[in-house]
Amino acid sequence: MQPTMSSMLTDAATLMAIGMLSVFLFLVVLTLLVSALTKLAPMPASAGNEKRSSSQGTQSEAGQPNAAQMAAIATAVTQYRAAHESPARD
Amino acid sequence: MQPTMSSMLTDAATLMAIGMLSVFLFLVVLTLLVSALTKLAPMPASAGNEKRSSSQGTQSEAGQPNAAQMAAIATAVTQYRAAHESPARD
Amino acid sequence: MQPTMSSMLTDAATLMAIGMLSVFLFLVVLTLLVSALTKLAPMPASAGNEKRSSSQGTQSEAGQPNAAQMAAIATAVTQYRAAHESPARD
Amino acid sequence: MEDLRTLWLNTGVANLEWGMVLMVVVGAVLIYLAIRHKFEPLLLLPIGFGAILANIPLAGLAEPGGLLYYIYQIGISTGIFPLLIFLGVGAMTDFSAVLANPKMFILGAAAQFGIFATLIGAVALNWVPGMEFTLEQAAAIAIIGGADGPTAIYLSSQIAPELLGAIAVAAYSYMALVPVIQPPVMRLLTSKKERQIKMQQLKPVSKRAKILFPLMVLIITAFLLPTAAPLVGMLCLGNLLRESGVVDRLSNAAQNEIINVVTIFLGLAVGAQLSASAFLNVQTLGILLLGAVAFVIGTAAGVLMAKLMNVFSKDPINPLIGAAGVSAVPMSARVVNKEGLAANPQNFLLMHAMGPNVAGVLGSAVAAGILLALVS
Amino acid sequence: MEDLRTLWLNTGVANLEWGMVLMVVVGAVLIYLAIRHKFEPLLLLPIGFGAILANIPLAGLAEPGGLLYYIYQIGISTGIFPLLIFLGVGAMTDFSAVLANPKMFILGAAAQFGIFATLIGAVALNWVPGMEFTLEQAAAIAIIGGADGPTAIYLSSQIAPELLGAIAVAAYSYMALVPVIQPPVMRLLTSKKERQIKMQQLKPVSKRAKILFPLMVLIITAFLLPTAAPLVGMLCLGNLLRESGVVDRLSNAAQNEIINVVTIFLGLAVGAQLSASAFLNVQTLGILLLGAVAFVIGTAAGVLMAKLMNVFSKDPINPLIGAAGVSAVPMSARVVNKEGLAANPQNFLLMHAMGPNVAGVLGSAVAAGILLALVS
Amino acid sequence: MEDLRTLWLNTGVANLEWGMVLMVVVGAVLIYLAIRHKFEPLLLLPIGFGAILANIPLAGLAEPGGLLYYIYQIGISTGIFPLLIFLGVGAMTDFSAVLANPKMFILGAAAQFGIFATLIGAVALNWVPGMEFTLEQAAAIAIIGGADGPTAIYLSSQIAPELLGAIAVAAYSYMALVPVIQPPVMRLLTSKKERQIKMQQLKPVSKRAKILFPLMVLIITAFLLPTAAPLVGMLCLGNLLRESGVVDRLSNAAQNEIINVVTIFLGLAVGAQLSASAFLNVQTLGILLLGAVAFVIGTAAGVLMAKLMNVFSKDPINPLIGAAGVSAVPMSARVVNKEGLAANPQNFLLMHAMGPNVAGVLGSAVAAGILLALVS
Ligand code: NA
Ligand code: NA
Ligand code: NA
Repeated sequence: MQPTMSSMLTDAATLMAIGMLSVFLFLVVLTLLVSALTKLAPMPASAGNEKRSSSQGTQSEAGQPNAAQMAAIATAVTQYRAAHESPARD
Repeated sequence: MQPTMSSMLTDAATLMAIGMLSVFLFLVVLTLLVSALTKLAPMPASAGNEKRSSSQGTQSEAGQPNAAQMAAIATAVTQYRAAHESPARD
Repeated sequence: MQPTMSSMLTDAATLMAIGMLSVFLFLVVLTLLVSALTKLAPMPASAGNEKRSSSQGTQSEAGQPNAAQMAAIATAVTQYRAAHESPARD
Repeated sequence: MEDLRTLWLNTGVANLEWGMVLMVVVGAVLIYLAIRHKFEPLLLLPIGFGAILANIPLAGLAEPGGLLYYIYQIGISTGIFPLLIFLGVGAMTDFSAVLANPKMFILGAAAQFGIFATLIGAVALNWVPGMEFTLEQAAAIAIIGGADGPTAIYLSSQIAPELLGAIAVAAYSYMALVPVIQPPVMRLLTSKKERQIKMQQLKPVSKRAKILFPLMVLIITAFLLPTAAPLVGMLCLGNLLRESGVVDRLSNAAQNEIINVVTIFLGLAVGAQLSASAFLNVQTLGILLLGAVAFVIGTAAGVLMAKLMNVFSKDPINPLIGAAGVSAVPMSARVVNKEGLAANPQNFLLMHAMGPNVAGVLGSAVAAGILLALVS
Repeated sequence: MEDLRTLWLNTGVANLEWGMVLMVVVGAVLIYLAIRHKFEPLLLLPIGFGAILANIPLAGLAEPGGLLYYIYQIGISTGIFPLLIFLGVGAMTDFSAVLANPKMFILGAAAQFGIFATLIGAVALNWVPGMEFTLEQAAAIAIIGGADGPTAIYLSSQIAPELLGAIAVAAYSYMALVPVIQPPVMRLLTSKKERQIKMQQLKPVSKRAKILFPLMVLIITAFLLPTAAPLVGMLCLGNLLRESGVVDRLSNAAQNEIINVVTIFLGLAVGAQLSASAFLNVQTLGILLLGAVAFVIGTAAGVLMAKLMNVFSKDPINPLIGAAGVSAVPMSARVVNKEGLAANPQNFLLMHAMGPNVAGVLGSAVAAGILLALVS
Repeated sequence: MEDLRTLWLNTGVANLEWGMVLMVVVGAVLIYLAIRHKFEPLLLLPIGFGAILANIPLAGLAEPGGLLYYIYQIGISTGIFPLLIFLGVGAMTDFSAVLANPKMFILGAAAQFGIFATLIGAVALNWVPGMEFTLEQAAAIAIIGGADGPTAIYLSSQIAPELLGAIAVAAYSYMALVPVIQPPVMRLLTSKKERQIKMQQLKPVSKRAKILFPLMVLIITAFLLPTAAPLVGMLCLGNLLRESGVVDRLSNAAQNEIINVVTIFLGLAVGAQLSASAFLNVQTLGILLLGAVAFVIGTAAGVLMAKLMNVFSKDPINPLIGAAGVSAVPMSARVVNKEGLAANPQNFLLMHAMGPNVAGVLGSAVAAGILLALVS
């Protein structure tokens, strides 16, 4: 039952060869398909803007914040997170 | 063991009759009891205010925000949500 | 099989004696070790500041907010929490 | 060489069966509908993905020892997952609209006619060669007319688990198609004048009434229809967590953590039931057909009952709101609102339609209880 | 006709038993206390609801195959749920107050006298005709005096599961009644002058000490009392997640997702143990009586030990804070604070009382370990 | 007296074995590394704590009926926990970097050479007296080279559960040591000029490509390597939840609730495998040695492949980014960035290194699938 040392080494070597081959095969196929994919589904010119405006549309009508507001916001979020993370037994 | 077609249809028809009757019975009973309930537990005049003030009491002493603050707040929440939703592997 | 009343009472009394002894033993050992611990790991003078500055470093470059901003922030967080807690079926 | 052969025998290509390929396509279509057309994406995306995973040859994800098998055994066979979804639904549902106007419960009852009429239809389909439904199966199919996903999954898992996949897919698909299925029926059965009827503003409801309501529903269920107690009980518990105001932590857990996590697993496990042998047959066609019929009949029954009530009611009732009695919360209430605005741009029916809408959730849970009592 | 009869036989009315009705009333009372009087609502509301669900005739929610049965088997029989609650409690507890003044551990030990005295009381109740408690049952009842819900549920599930429902109800009820039970005992045993004693401000504790503390407790437990290791271990793990500062994600999960979700299920499953045969008997009266006695004795022992320590201590100790040793975090610390302010409007004892309070959590877990070792 | 003796027999001191003490020390060291040196604290802290809990004498936490036993049986034996972690990892991973430059997949493949070379090494170690590894064990050890914790735990739980504890500890420790292990290898194999190479800015990737990518990976896996379908499938599901944009609730649940809760339990259960008999032996030394070798070889293979690709590529490729192919997301990408900046203060390689980095996650899951197919 117990395999000999040399047969195990042969098994391991075969495994290495087949394994690396398969990994490369798999990821090369993936490379080709992803290349095709990114060509078939290219980046629309306005995608970046579209995303931003859609998130604005669903969440806020407030427009772009000015610098002062931005500072307040950053602090608010920081504070909120700090408060959120400091646990209190209730 | 296998029921005949016509006996199954009779079963189904009986089921429909009893089923609809029961559904109506259940929901009519509910209608009557809810009518009684809403009469026995009427809306107190000041309930809305009470709720608002209690939530103020537990959460903030800051009073009502003005329009400028509101804009900052809306943006802050938007930003926070966006940040919260854009996941980062840590 | 059924123990007699008096033997059960003796058992319970023994249990009380041993139990209270053990509880005290455990917590006295803990008292001594904690006393040693707090002496071996004393409070560093600057620990409070260190903590604050590190959280600043990772979370915000915005500096300390002024009073007006603080008001806006408090309200923002209150509003955010209220929105977060008022559940909406989506 | 031996190893290469083993590897080849371990590829999907070497073990491909057409049924599996077709089911992967079915899964992909569900995912497409979920993402592109926003067909109930919270459920149909995991269901579609589960269908693909379960049909990967050799992977054995849906067989004993596989992830989807465990999830199914733990959460679906036992009925636990649909009940937890109901807990979350209860915690997310505001019953104010129906408490302010309790007559709306009647509309939630009428729309369940879609369920029971479909039951007869399913039995009648036995005349069609190749289609054969037992009474249990017919009942499980009929519940699609309740327009309530977890109710359909729960009932189906208890009395006809072999049809679970097809029934769940049909239920969620038609719920997504409510804006397509209901309007023609609504317009056919109402005149423009009826659709223009404005309804009186709803009175506010006291906090105490909102707290006592779920307890009252639970007690009525205990007295009248205990077989509906699991579904109705979890709905009421969720609603009590919400309305009591003293356990916000638990209410939020039910509305968020529990329902989100369970939704992923429920979807995957339901999708894993979509094997070729269970889905690619003539029965599935029957289920899809009957599901559509059920929605149409339920909508019609709701509208007609609203017309009848309008005759006798002191306050005017717009018959459109009867359509919301099928539930499909909040989709059908939105459809009603849209149709109302189409007839009269000042006629906002949304809040009025929410009454029959949430009543319909209770109505179909009650109908499921009746079917459980009489059929199984 | 046959169907109508089947339906009738499937109603709750046709299967009503008086015991069930009474248990539904018990459940409703618990819910009332939870919502109206805010009696530990996070637990008593689900427990009350579980009691109602379990006593709906025919629904079988607490029988094999039912939701509450599964939850009980998975989470309570195994002890998993109370241990997960302890994980969350550990993550929510700040031990600074007791680390700053380690003598407070002694007060947390003294208050456990309530547990062991009640053990004798429970055995003595065997003299009362109709009341019979084994030593295991007596120990499970006695732990109510620990004023710690999950500890009581854990111990009871391991050595006297047949009393679990009544013990859990008594434990949480008396924890809610701490502001009623404790003040008279505290006033009886202290003079006004003693209650006016001001204590020295606590020193801050280093982060390193806070991190090492849970590990030290774990090691002591491993050496001295391994049977307490599950409870104490999970408490320490939660606290280490909290204090380590490097795994905030996990600490938050323990404090929120895990504890909230488990609380709902734990409450339901505990409530499902409230069947008429298990609850409506003279034993329950004994348990309620003994529970109140346990709280009184525990409070008295804590206060008296504080008086004793005040005699020998260099720094003054206000005897009131001994009462917080029963745990019931943070309720009894608040009661102490209120009594202190009543004696001297400038005397804020809250932080000083938090020491014995969190020490009491450890103390009762240790007591539970001793009972497990000696009784089971 | 009898009771005192019982209590003494129930202390840990009376039942102490040296192996247990040593394993408690091992657990404490892991916790120290996690807290003090931030060695993968999310995993190593619970693993260390689990090791201590499991080695408390008499407590039986890792034996049948104990908490850690249940968690192991439910989550690790079944493979459920590592798969749920992969779901969360998928939902947290942005594949844009590799989609923008698909050649990076090749680097993710090359770095897996560390796995297969280590496999031979593990078998060769059988020459060392006292060390004996079966082919299954060798494969489970080799996967440490994948630098991916959940993959290692999953594979090990399926083919060599007796080594699970040591393998998990080695995998996470070396992932934490990436900033120590990789830089010397990277510098040895590259010239300063190569390290200074600037790469072209990545193009943005369309939303549609991001949505189709996980589905494409799933289909390729189904066709070519179904044994990798559980791991790759859950990764793809998580990523689809993330990118679809229609199920944010579910994506957030996968990234937060699910992964946080599972991480606590996974860590505890893995730690509970660290018993003295399983960990304190010469095999563990071999595993630790082989793990380090695997990381070195994987890093070297990635860098050399990048050099080779740079020869043939139109656009310049900085060989440093090949090192990120071992995965260890995002640690090794950060190491690459740091080395790049050391060579040229204007050379920001972070985004370029993220490509091979996330490709490496897929690569090691594929390697695990191959080992499952050929070895088990
Ligand atoms: Na419905
Ligand atoms: Na206590
Ligand atoms: Na990898």
